Amino acid sequence: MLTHLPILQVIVPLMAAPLCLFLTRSRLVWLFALIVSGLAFLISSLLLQQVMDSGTISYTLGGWDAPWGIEYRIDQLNALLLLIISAVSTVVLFAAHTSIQQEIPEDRHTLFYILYLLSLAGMLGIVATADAFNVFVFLEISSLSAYALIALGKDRRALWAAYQYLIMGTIGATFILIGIGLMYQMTGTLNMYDLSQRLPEVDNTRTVFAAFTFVIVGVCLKLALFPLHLWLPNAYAYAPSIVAAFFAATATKVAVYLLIRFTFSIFGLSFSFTALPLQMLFVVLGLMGIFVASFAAIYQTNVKHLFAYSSIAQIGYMIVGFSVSSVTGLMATLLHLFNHALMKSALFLALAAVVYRIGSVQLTQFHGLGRQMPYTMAAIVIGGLSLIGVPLTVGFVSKWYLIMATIENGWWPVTLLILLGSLLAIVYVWRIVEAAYFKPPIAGRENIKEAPLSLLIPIWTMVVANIYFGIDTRLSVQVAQAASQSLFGVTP
Amino acid sequence: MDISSAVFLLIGSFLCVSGGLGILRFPDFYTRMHAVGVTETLATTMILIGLMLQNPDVLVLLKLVIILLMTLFISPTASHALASAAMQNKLMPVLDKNDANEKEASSNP
Amino acid sequence: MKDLFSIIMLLGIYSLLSACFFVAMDAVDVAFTEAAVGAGISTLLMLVAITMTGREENPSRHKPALALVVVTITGSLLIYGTLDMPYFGLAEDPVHLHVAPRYINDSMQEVGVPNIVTSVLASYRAFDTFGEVVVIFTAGMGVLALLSVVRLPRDIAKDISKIDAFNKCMHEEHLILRIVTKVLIPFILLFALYVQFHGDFGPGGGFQAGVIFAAAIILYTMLFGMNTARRVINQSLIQLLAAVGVLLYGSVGIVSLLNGKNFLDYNALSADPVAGQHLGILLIELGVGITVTAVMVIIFFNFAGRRIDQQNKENNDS
Amino acid sequence: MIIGLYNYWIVVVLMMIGFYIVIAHGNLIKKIVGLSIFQTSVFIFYISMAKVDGGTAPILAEGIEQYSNPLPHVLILTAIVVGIATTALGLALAVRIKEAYGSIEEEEIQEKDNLDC
Amino acid sequence: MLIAATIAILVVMIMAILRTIMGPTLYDRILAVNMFGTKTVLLISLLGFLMGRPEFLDIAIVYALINFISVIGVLHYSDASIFKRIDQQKKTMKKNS
Repeated sequence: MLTHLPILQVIVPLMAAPLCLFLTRSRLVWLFALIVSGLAFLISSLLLQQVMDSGTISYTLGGWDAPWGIEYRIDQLNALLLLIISAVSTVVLFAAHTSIQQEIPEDRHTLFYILYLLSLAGMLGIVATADAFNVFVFLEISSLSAYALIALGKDRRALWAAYQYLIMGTIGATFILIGIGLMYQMTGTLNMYDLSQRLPEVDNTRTVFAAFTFVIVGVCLKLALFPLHLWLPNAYAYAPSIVAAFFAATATKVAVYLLIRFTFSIFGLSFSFTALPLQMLFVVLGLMGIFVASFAAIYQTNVKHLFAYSSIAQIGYMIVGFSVSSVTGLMATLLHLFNHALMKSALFLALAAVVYRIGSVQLTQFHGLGRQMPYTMAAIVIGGLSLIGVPLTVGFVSKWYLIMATIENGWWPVTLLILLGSLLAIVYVWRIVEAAYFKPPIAGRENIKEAPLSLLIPIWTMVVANIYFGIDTRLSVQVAQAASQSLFGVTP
Repeated sequence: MDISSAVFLLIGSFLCVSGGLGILRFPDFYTRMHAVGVTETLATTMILIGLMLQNPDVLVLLKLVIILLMTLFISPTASHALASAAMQNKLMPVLDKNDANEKEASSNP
Repeated sequence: MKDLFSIIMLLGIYSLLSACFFVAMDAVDVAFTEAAVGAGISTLLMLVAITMTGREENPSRHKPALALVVVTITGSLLIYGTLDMPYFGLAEDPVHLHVAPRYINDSMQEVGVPNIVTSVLASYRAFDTFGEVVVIFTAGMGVLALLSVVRLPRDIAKDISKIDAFNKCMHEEHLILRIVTKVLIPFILLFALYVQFHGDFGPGGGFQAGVIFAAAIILYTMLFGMNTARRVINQSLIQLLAAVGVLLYGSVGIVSLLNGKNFLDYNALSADPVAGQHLGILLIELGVGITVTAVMVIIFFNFAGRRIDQQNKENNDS
Repeated sequence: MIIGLYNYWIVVVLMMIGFYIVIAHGNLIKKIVGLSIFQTSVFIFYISMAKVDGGTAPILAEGIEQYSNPLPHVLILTAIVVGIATTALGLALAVRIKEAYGSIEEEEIQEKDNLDC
Repeated sequence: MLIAATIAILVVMIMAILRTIMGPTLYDRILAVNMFGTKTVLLISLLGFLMGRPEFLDIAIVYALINFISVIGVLHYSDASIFKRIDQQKKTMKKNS
């Protein structure tokens, strides 16, 4: 069965989703989904181990060889992504049962878990596949379920946010489809590896240039890169808390993965960074993203909005690391991918706990919560410190590598701007701390209790992971380095 | 055989075009409906018979017959439903010529 | 044009026209699907939706300037991209030289199905099709999550009494429509079955058959009323059917896994490879058909059910 | 060049019409109509690249040498399904938005949201 | 002759589209769309013969079916529904009982 791990990774949650319909009770469905997600986590850890030991795994679906059939290809990069997604999903699902009791009507619970599993399977499928068109199909599975999940939010603005996301997401997906079509037209193949072999022959044509632009723009729409980010804040802020936690930690990461995959593996490094002034463009957009989003975050009164804007800023860091286009830079991006997933899932889960107790995430409602919900607030503080990049948290590790990469390249101004961006993070995190610890509790709400254990356990799992991977960086750095080196074709 | 097929096709095309002219030129809904309803069934029949005479194999012939039967079934039914819907919602036929011009002018901004 | 109704009519025409184009371009399977989906189901769904959202577009305020700029940039980029494209229709385009020749030349020996589109869809790229079924399933679940109305047993009892009243007046109204439909529906269902199982030899297959099947049910629902249809087709049963289709597809893959072959490798299903392929394609097409029918019916019922629910609320208010 | 590429240019124009409707219009249903046009045009683009002059539909029959390329057909079959799925979900959202806001015009909805804040 | 018939049908299709755009009433549009659908059925059948592979007439059958269903659907869901009368009758029946 070990040889079938790549397909099992995707097929287990995919097949589990329809099975949920046969289970009737909400609790039972939750347990089942949790087990499935745990299984996916187990498979992804086994896969990572296999890949680290023996290199890239290829798995042909239906027994047809690669350019004719669909192939799954797991290298260090996907293995890392698979691990992040399935781990976050499992931890978040653990909290789901308690959290959705208050946020989603009873009769929608089963549907919630089905859509959640489908979304998980979609993301895993995007990451695992080595076929350009298969990416599109699974992209749509994950996005369609995402739209529906976001629309399950209580507030009516959730519907509007989901609709905007649907329009933007579909435009993005259609752009990707056009790009894939143009690539196919020039090469006659859809397999990623095959494409990377055949594209260099035609890469001075205008068609390939257009294909590249369309794919990049499409991915950037999904990625919420700075000028295309407008759908993201509302989508995260009004979705059910659990959904926000899951997507904040994974959805944009998948898009970053696609960006890396398309630029590095398919179009190839030399084409990607010469055809367009991509490097310049991405540095500027990334930095602008960091600053605009951080400033926007400072002025938010809704804490979910605040963290959503902070997500856009963090994507800016990833893009800067990506555009340095050196082994260290890419490594910083991958590390930040991993670390940001840890931070954001911890933070949004903590917000889920706040919603569970007081039903709102307005900053003014946070007054005095530092004493009333000490553990939850402590988690938010540690997550916030991690966002800033304080030593001993994961945030520090990735910022460190990012700064190393820019210095290596001699981009001093960029280094300075990154540090400045971190200062902005201090401001918005401080606003929460101030509200939670230095303001008296709101009158009439003295008897707010700490969140239940079923929420605290996942929150603190993530917080501990934040600290653990901030101190013991061996695993994350090793994998990120291996992945980055293999993408640059450097043999260690 | 070929000639007969050609004749049928020609008649069918002619009926089609006259139906099309009718839908464009006639003054109000009911007359347009009349033009289409009358020509459509016959035109379809003619063209399909023309195709049947092209000498295809049995399965194709069978399918053409099915299409023919379905059109004969469906198009009058659809016309009937449409006309009765229009009638029930008090869309009045235009009765004299001045009326027609006025109506076109008023409802065609 | 401000009237959404006519816009949707024109969209239907656009869809029919593009389907004609697909036929002219030799893509018969695609034309089949586009006709059933674009002109049929999607137009119907839009119509139901606008009865709930209102027909008129607000005439004010577009933001044409920015949009025009974006569209012009995108369009000129595409035109720029077309300049180096291989010319249309030449047999020596790269598209026709690399992967496709194997499908055209060898699929008969390897899969044994004359319709190459079916053999690519259901065997070479079967996993894409699995993804497609899951997409449809996702859409069904999404629509359920968004639109489903909780029906209390009290409502259902009321509905049953309504049906009886309805049956009485039914014979007086729309006699022609109802009788024609009654005659047609068995033929439509039969035709759907033909499309389902003839997909190996001609255009057609599970997806198209599923849509036709669903169209027949929708036709019935429109003419005989939601309540009658609800009595015939159980809501929770149809949801389970949607799941069954996906599971059937997936379990074909699981069986090949258990037999030691790769996922969806039909050669594992039988000692003779071609027989195995045949069996596999038959089963997965069946799975596709079941899911598509079920999901289309779910989507339509939920839209229409929501509409009836809204009307009832309005009636109660007034 | 004109004869070789005109087909693609028309497709581009169609795509851009759809795309323009999506971004310029404020009515939610109309946006979905635009999206549908946009996607259908992309399908046409895929199908036109599959055509071979003198070829016929890729269903094997005796005495036919030249077939059109079946692979884009397969891809588009999948894409059509994705398209209808998106349309259905988008319409469902529009219906819910109408219920919640009482309007399906983008600007009115945003005004109402601003009032809420 | 096949070509001539095809051209004739294309011309009629254009006329139908014009009528759909011009309106003026809803029913004109429905009528034009219905006519367009019937002509599409014919066009597809003709195209099959023109291309020398008439075995794909299944598509034409589907078109005929879909055309019928969409006309019924349009009538059902247009503002001026033919089914309104039934609803009203039902209401009066309820009142009476």
